[in-house]
Amino acid sequence: MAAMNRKDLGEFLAKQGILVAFAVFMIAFTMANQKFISIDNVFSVVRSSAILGIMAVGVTFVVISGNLDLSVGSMMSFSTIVVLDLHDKVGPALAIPLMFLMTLCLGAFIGFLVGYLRLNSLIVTLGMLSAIHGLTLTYSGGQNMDIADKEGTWFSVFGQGTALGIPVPILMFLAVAAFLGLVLARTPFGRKVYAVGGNGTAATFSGIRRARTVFTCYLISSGCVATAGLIQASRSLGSQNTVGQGLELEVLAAVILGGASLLGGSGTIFKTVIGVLILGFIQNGLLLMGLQFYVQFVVTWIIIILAVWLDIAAKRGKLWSSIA
Amino acid sequence: MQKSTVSKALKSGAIWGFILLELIFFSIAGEHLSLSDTAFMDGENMLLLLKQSAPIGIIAMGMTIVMVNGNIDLSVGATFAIAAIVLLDSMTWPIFAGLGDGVIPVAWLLALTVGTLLGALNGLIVWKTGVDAFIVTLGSMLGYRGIVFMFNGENPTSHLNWTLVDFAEAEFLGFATATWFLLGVTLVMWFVMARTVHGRNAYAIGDNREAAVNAGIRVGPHMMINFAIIGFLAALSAVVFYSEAGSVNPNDGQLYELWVITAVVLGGTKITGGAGNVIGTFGGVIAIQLLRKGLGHIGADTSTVNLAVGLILIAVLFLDKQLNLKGKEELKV
Amino acid sequence: ETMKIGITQNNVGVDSYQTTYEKAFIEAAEANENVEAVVLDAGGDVARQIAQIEDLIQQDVDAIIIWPTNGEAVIPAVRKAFQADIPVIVTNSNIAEQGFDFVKSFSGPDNITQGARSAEIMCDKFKEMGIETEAQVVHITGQPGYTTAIERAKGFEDRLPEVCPDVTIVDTQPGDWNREKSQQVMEAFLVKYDDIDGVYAGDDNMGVGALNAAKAAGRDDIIFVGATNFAVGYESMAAGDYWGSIYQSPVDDAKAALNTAVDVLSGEDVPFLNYFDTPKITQDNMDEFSKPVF
Amino acid sequence: MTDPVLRLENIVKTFPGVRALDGVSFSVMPGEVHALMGENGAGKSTLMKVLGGIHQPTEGAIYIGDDRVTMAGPLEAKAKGIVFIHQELSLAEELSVAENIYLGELPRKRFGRVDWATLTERTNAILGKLNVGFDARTRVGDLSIANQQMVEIARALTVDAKAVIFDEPTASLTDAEKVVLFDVIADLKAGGVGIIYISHRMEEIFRITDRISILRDGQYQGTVNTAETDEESVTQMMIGRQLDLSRNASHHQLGEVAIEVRGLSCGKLYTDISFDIRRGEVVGFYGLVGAGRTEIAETLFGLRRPSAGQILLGGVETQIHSPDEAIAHGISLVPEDRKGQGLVLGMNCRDNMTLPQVDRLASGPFVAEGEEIKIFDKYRDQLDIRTPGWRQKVGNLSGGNQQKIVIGKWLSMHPDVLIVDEPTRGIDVGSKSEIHKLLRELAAQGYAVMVISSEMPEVLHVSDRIIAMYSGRIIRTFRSEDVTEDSLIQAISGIGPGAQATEVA
Ligand SMILES: Nc1ncnc2c1ncn2[C@@H]1O[C@H](COP(=O)(O)OP(=O)(O)OP(=O)(O)O)[C@@H](O)[C@H]1O
Ligand SMILES: Nc1ncnc2c1ncn2[C@@H]1O[C@H](COP(=O)(O)OP(=O)(O)OP(=O)(O)O)[C@@H](O)[C@H]1O
Ligand SMILES: [Mg+2]
Ligand SMILES: [Mg+2]
Repeated sequence: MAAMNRKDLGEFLAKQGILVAFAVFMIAFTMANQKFISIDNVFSVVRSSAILGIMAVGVTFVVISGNLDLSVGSMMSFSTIVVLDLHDKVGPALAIPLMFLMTLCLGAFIGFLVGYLRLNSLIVTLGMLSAIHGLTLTYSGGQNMDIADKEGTWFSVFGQGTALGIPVPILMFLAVAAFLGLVLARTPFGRKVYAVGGNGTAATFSGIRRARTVFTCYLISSGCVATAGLIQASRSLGSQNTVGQGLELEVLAAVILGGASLLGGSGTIFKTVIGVLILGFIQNGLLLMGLQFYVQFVVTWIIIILAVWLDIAAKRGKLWSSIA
Repeated sequence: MQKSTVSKALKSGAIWGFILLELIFFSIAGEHLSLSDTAFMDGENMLLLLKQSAPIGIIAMGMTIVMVNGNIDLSVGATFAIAAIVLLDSMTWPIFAGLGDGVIPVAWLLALTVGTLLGALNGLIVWKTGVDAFIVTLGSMLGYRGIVFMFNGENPTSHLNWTLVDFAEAEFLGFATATWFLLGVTLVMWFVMARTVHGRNAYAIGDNREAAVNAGIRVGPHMMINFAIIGFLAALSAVVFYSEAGSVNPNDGQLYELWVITAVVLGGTKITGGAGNVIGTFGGVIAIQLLRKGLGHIGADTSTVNLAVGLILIAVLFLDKQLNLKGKEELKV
Repeated sequence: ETMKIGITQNNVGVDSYQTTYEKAFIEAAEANENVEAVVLDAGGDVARQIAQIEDLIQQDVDAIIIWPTNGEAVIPAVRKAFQADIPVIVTNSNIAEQGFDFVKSFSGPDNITQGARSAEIMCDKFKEMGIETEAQVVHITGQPGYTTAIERAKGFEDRLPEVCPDVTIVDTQPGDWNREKSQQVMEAFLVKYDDIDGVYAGDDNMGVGALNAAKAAGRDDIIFVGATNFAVGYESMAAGDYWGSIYQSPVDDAKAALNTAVDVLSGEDVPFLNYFDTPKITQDNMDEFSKPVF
Repeated sequence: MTDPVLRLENIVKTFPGVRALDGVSFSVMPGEVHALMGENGAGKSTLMKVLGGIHQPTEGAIYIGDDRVTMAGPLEAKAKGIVFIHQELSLAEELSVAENIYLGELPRKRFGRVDWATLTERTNAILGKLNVGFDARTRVGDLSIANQQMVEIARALTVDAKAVIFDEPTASLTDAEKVVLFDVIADLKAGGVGIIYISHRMEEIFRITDRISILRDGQYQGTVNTAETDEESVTQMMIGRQLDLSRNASHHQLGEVAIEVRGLSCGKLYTDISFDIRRGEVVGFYGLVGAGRTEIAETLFGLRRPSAGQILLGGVETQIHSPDEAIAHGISLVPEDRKGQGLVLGMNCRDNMTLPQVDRLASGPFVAEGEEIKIFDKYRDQLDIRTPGWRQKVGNLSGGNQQKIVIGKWLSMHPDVLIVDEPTRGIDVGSKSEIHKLLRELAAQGYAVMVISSEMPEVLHVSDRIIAMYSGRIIRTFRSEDVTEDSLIQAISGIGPGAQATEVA
């Protein structure tokens, strides 16, 4: 009997290791500071995680398809700067679609290079990280971009508004995650993404257009980046050129924390969302504890490794790896 | 296979052609755009180039073996900073006060030891937990950086020892100290990877880990050694550089991992492991340094530099792809 | 005869102060027909900056201007320039004393004084409000490790107890010169502390980020004081949301650096420490200043 | 009586949800070739992995000589004189042949240097014995699959082995290399080495083995002397029924030409290929390694661009640029490399099987999962695929069952033209005959079937016509009534129909 129970628990942990880890952190932080779990704080964490989260959802597609996207941070800066600039020039109603168009073009360019030309995605997106930053600086002349009339624009609704008492960024995050989660889990396209990432050659031999699939993943990723940029811009109605700098690694950390393999072929949107929330709540929890930022660095390190370790240890049913 | 390694390395990859293109471009463009009276290809300038390639280059040699091994190390920048702090700080420790300049080798040794241990720690975690190296080192990139800040808060750690500076600035046969270290490390790593059993096993593990396990290679300790090597080299790079600079900011070394990886991949090392060599990496390092130097030489502004560096990276990759096309007969997968 | 002046800057593109500085420097150099400028950017990397100094020495420029990424690490490179008889001018943030022998002059703002002045602005406001005996302040610093961030923080934290001994600084976290990061930090502060009377941010970008967080949380009784008055800060001040800052013009900064170099090359006597003034700016006196261009 | 070199007692091995081995015992004598037989998934490879130190047994004991041993790892197994030639290629493609053969035990000089001279010398000596056309320095990735298999086999000769395990060594070898392999085995045997030989090919078993042990569903069925038994009774022990192993005699009614190829060439890979396949017809392609058959199939499937010639489908010239176009034109290809080209190993069985048709299986915007499960169930039953359920990852299936998933995947597409490249590689006799029967049935239903195989019995068994290829060219086409084994062998060795073959019955 006992053995049976342990086996069931083992199987549960194997499937939900990351959720368990999440629950453990939440309880630990709540015990350290009651305010941690207050509705205000939860809203504020999820709201600021929304930007990272939406990007992570997009990057999940790219990672499952067997590629990387390190350009999302500087691409987000680009979207933010562009939409803020266009806001005053052509009005928000036109600025938003124009910004999406421009960001999608960048995504399409990367998708073309990685999907159709089959260039290595790490280097391509590393290159684009730098190139898009240059583009943003050229576009803005290196200046901060600010909306002139901050009080009178409806543009602020995406970042600052609420609907049904819930902040709009959270709603957008949920909507994007739910929609793309369904796309990935249930549609033929989603299936192809897994196949291409799992074994691109076999996918090709099965009649899947690998290049197109990868291309579409980058389009999705850049679409998510544009959405994140929109929220970012709307949240502060002004921005620096470096607003997204360094986010690419945080995004990647969230995706991996969620259990997606860098080799491609595995991962889910739901788990990525959990990964995002873990990162968001760790950061917030440590801040509330008043730890020095560098102690936060160290603790984050330990938590990331513990969480991933727990996850894979549960999957293999053994704590230590079997590497000889 | 051993005799042809060098020539094969030279032939493989577009990197050497690209370096040539860079040299030609910057020489010609420099004539028109640069304010400098000396030519870009000036001998002195090329010697400087080698010296300036050292900080990234020394680490890149370690990254080559780690990546060939099928892993990656994102924490090298932070290890670099920690080693620098140990180097500079330990010279001021009271227990070494009696040593005079004799403290220098002690400080070097301490820094190198710490670097090696930090690398080995990464390796140990990868080995024992089975967590992917990317994640382990992404974590320690953060964690080690946290340790850097713990040393001295946000303040730089400094100790200018002019004896050390003079040593670091010395030149021997025209090459600066840093250049000698870069060349030495390249040679040693070439030897390790091309000639030793450990090096060949690194290829085997990166190429087909299961086959290596089946063949009885002890993959865990092997990978740990390679992480220790890159930790050592990150520390060596710091030791060489900060012997001259004498002060380290807690932010130093940030983004080094990206530059190092870029150099290694440009040099033809496969990201998935199993293929690559230090001679290609050397080319990659030189190519990047040339690019930085050249863009400065022709007076490109920051946004242009960013744009150019990014697009050129992609262009090299594209070029490499075209050169390696097997022709129309190739299977379209 | 033309003067060939090389400059290696800290990290252009990180914020609009540095970008505006670069532009102003280039404009000023172009305006002066006797000057040819080689403009380089170290991208925040000390190794690259040292390489650039070596390159400039190798190119045999007439003078080198350095915006140090690290005030000590560049000293040996500066010594090389000194040994090659190339005068070195330090701009914006100074190098360490050991290097003073090798440089001709420093031109830039006094960041410690700036921090101190911010403390005075805040203290005066508290006194005006009558809360100087119990006020609680949170402090958002710039990117860890940056000289400017360190000096401003030091100036502020040393000066505040002198002028307002009963005001407490309850928490300090970095905002990385980043508006969004600072907004997140402030959000957490607002959850953690029910009573915050003042926020000091290492620059106005971060100050405005914190202000956004406070506004969103409906806490509008907080006094915000920053440094380096950016256009956003100025606007928020005009709107009555943001109390004060330090007026510092990158254009002045750049021009001062170039002029110092030109003066040195023309053989004129220049003072070794060439601080340009960075006055206090608050809602009360902001009409005296034009809106910053960056 | 001599003592066995190696003895296994009551070995049990369980995986989550699977009892792969259930109390297996048998022993190997010195100088004996001991066959291990059983259906796909019977547990043969697992048993050998236990012996080779790759898996630890859940229960049971291993004896070498009289000593009870535990094999903590592959190196230890090797140190104890047990060499394991894997079923799935276990090679590092970027390394040279020599480095692969001595993987894990490269000869050393001082300072940990590789002793290249010794390495090359020893390797070349081994390669000489194997009579292969490449040398120690060749990069393994540049070799054909068959030659890669020879590299694996070469590993058996590197040490003084007490026992050598060959797990389906001939699965990707053609007849020429098999001969070499059998010589190697004979040599080892003469040297007193005990050999465990796993294969699904009856003719090999009866040609080279001394005793046969049989597994069924992880359980030991018994051991028989090869000389005292026959195919039928072995098959009976393996699967519990009898099989029809005759050559193809029946012909179906042929319909119109489904696919025709005229003067097709692709660079140096193959030249001037012309043939047609009618509905209801099975055409076998037989040839040596590198004859270019696979490349023709890949061209028809849109994976290669022909440099000359035409492809006509139903009489209409058609350009096929990609596999999805090929599929749309009713062509299916069961590729030869199941791990690399056939399957996404990390995906479950069902998803692998329905992969080419996910777009068609949509209900609304989503994949119709119920529909998929139906398809999976149908082919699992039809092909007798052993798996705990559709959720199982394909990577955890036995080699033969993996192959069946690939076949099921393409059968479920109901193609007009079905191309199968080495369809029964690694498949047990029972399923093999099922697949052969299936291919015949498909033809009867009006499919045009192209079978590429390196196994002569297979070609003879299923084909209505046989096309013999040599070095990228079609040498001769036989009708199944006319073909003799000799004329076929001559044709694939490049000897045309003009030369007179000596008839030996
Ligand atoms: N790592 C594993 N995890 C789960 N199940 C496994 C694993 N390895 C093998 N099995 C299962 O064990 C059983 C025996 O597999 P094995 O590979 O030994 O068969 P086999 O006799 O070699 O078959 P074949 O002739 O097809 O190669 C199969 O049902 C297989 O699915
Ligand atoms: N002797 C050889 N040495 C090395 N590589 C070879 C040799 N012969 C062929 N190849 C390579 O192998 C490929 C063709 O081999 P392959 O064995 O797949 O052809 P095939 O006619 O389909 O034979 P089979 O189906 O029996 O494997 C070609 O791409 C060629 O590069
Ligand atoms: Mg098997
Ligand atoms: Mg073939």
